[in-house]
Amino acid sequence: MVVGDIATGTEVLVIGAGPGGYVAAIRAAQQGLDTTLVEKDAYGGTCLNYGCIPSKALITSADLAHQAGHAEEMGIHADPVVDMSQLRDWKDGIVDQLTGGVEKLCKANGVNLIEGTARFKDENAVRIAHGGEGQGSETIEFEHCIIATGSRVIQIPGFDFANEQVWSSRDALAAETVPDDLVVVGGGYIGMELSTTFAKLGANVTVVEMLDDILPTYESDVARVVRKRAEVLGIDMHFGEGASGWREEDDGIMVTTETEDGEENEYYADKVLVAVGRSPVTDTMEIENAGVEPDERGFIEVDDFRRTEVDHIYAIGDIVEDTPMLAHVASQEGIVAAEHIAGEPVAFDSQAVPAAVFTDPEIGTVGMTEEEAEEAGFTPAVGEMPFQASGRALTTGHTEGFVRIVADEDSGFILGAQIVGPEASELVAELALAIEMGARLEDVAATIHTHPTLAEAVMEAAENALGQAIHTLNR
Amino acid sequence: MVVGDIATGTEVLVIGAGPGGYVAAIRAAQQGLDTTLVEKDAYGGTCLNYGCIPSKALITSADLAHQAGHAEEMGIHADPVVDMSQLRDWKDGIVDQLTGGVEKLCKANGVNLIEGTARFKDENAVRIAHGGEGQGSETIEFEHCIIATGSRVIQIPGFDFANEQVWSSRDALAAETVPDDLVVVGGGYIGMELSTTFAKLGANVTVVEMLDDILPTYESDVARVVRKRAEVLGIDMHFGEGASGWREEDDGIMVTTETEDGEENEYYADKVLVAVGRSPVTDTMEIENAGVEPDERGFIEVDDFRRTEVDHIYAIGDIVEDTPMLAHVASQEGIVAAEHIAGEPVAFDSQAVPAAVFTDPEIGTVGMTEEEAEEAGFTPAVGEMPFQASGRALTTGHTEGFVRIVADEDSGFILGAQIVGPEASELVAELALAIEMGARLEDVAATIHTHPTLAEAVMEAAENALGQAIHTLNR
Amino acid sequence: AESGGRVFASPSVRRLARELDVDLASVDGSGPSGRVTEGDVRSAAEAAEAAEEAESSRPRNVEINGESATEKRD
Ligand SMILES: Cc1cc2nc3c(=O)[nH]c(=O)nc-3n(C[C@H](O)[C@H](O)[C@H](O)COP(=O)(O)OP(=O)(O)OC[C@H]3O[C@@H](n4cnc5c(N)ncnc54)[C@H](O)[C@@H]3O)c2cc1C
Ligand SMILES: Cc1cc2nc3c(=O)[nH]c(=O)nc-3n(C[C@H](O)[C@H](O)[C@H](O)COP(=O)(O)OP(=O)(O)OC[C@H]3O[C@@H](n4cnc5c(N)ncnc54)[C@H](O)[C@@H]3O)c2cc1C
Repeated sequence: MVVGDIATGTEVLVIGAGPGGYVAAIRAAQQGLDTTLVEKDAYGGTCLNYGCIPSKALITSADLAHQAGHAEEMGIHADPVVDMSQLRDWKDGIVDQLTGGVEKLCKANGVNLIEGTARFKDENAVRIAHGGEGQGSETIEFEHCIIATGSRVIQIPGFDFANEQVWSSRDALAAETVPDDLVVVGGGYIGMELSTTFAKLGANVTVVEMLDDILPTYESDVARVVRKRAEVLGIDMHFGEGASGWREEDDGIMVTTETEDGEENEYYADKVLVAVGRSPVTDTMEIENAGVEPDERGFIEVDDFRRTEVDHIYAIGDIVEDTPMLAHVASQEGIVAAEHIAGEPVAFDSQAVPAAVFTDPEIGTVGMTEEEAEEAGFTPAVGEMPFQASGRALTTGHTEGFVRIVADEDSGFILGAQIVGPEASELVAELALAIEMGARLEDVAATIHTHPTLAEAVMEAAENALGQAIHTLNR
Repeated sequence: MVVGDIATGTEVLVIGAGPGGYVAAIRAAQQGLDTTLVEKDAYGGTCLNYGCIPSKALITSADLAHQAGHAEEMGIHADPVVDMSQLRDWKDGIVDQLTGGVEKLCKANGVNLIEGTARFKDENAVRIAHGGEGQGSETIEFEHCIIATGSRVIQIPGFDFANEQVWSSRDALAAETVPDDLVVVGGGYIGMELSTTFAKLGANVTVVEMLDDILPTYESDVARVVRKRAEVLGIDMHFGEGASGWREEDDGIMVTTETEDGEENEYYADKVLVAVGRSPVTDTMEIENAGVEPDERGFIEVDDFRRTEVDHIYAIGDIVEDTPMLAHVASQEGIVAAEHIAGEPVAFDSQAVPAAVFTDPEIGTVGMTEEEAEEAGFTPAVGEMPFQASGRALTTGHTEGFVRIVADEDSGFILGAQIVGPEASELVAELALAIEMGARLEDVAATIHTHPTLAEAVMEAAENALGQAIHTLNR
Repeated sequence: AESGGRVFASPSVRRLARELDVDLASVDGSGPSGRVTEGDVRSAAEAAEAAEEAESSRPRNVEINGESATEKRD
């Protein structure tokens, strides 16, 4: 045993302080369990430091400046200039405030905090290597462990993030200046959020996507609304092309792509952002010593209580097989794991996992699409309300998109919703609750919705599905 | 009988095409009833033409320009100028689109439209006087009538709206220029929405309110958030003063006020906006001929189905006693009346009537306050989440305010919510559904809310009431 | 209580079912369209408990004086 390696014990050890881990730790402590949280980098994990939060801060500023500069129609004349260093300070200040808050909340709830990298010794102990050289390590013995080590960005051959011209999403969020020309590899949600942001900040953005549309996990009429708007924003999108490499040019770089048929294309840029996905971090903590075996892609299989094959070891968040890699899923899984350890009658049984994309306009979805409902054996009743017919949408100047609700024809139970349009990320909350509660179309239609709001469109979509909409023609 | 006065019959006659009347007419027609809608002025009533819609259009533009001009913190440098005539065109275009839409929707659903002023002949017929001189009139006999004649602005002694210096809300919304100095009489929601708008458009705004706070129908800590922000916007508020008169000055006008103790004050202005409330329009249609008698203030008493004392005559919207004068209440009452006539098992039994104020920040409330819950015999469990602790709020730059949820301690049933802060008008929708569904704190807390959204604050407030919030310290 | 292979019940009712060890899928929902309510879960739990009690208090099928004793039923 090296100097400083004293074994201490804890009822619950949580590894990783992202939105999965810190929430799990706080809830475990709230349940009266002696809880220790170990983090090697920064409280709040990917989400608060390099993901959700900094991206949304940049999106807000870019969007406000862009909107104000393009609102002649509503009488506004302005030529906004964005000072990137001020914007970065603002964004960093928010991150600091939130990560500081996480630390405080952990302490206030009685969570023991340890900085360092955890590696399993066996199925009841980890060794934690502290930060820098010679800072030693310690052993923690645990009764229960919750692994919440999150994910890392996927690197593709030929695009090494070590090069300053090659950006990961994290690099993009820390950008000191706006590149004149930016190539974005990958038209998924992170790629599209950042493309939109940099386009609004003034970059010429080219998106290269292997599949035949952006946002391939969404229905094509949903993705279409975002694609059309991206075109208006001047984003140049190329489908069916994979990035094959890049080389330095006089003044910048040339990114090369290849189609399936071997046709090559070249795009000039200052930076290339590679956003093709994320993979779970399960290969750096000697997890095999604990007897837990990730699948070939690195994900960990869990049961309804987020237990791994080793009963007292739980896994949550981005490392979990089958649930989407989203912060709020990580947090919910953290709550389930913590409460299950405490003996509460809990399970991860959410009927409705909402997801949002903060593009322009936003996307918010929850539950089943029409197709999924059919596959599950329902006869779907579908209702829509275009924002074009919403008084509130008109008065905000944002009228693209629609609310769609999918329900079961026979029972009326709401099964899912797809929203693309202004505040879609917020509007989806009501429908998530509706699904969890077992609400029927009638319930949403009979609930008074404030006028004039975008949320009225949710009510209208429900009425449309019932064939009794007031503000749209019924199908 | 004058020329052109031919009596026709209809199953349902609806008087007034505001959000009460047009919705009632469309729903009645959807139920297969032969329906006639008569309107003397403009489709959409006060709401679409002189109320909700034009006010929200002005608010959006004023807010966007103001925000962009005050966002140095997030790196935005801009000096937006608002061209009022362009803004008016935009606003008028929206109104035209929506009122045109109402007309089209009525026709598409088979509603007969008549332009003219209805007066009761007896309890089964109205005479309708058509528009201009010599356009004649006609008599309509009805089996059922739904009165939806709405409200008009209240005029106070000494302030005649015929003077161009004295503005009603309608005049303010049609303003051709922004006055340098504006006195607003009345700190209710219409007064405060317009004060905020004109302050953001560059006017020096003084609010004079008889009571001791703005927004007196809201809890003081809710109103306080708006008042503090109004102060930052430079709005000068004076409480305990009633407007007593005004006189012309060299270049403008001088508005005089009086306190209860008889102390006088004077405020210089270009215009004075009087926004002290609205009163029902029930005195111009010879309603007594139908046997319906309004109360001394002009409101009409109705039952659960919105029937007046005369069984086949219904009243809905702003003219109804006891329900708030709001567009969405008018619409819901219209639906209830129409379906009741059609024999549907309907009633106005909403547990939760949401209301919003589009100030900066917004207010959204629904159901009971803590005090009301106590008065109703519940033991309230109350939870709060300040937006200051919301990651999404931080990234939007709007962190004032909070979400408060009031529930019944024993059962956990949610009884009400008060939200003041960004998008409060939208966020309240989830809680209205929660109340209507009989959801418990636990249900809202267990529903996954997308990260990062403002709606997470709703979930956090529910968790806070349960003593298990993650992002706030629990009481 | 199932529609398309899914039980409709609120999160608090689902939690209660776990707490009382009730299999939601086997409960007949009395709510709208068969939604399972708190009351349904409690009744199911009571019924299960009663059945269990009956099971444990049921007299064995013993021979008394050469005659087979009848089952006790409520
Ligand atoms: C640009 C971008 C934008 C995004 N936007 C959104 C969004 O808007 N909404 C959304 O829901 N999701 C978003 N995400 C995804 C979201 O960030 C993740 O789903 C979420 O962070 C997963 O949480 P987690 O707790 O599982 O892991 P993480 O947040 O990745 O946290 C894991 C933590 O574990 C630590 N760790 C790892 N190994 C060890 C070890 N051995 N010892 C000690 N500590 C260790 C890491 O340092 C890290 O802090 C975004 C992601 C990116 C990259
Ligand atoms: C500035 C302002 C802002 C507002 N903002 C909001 C808001 O944000 N949200 C909200 O919910 N509410 C708001 N309101 C209130 C809202 O406008 C009213 O509650 C709503 O319009 C009431 O609807 P109604 O159908 O009862 O009456 P109205 O909309 O007033 O419609 C009545 C109609 O009847 C017609 N009529 C009257 N008498 C006759 C007759 N004898 N014959 C034929 N036609 C007749 C009138 O011409 C009118 O068109 C606002 C009001 C104002 C003034």
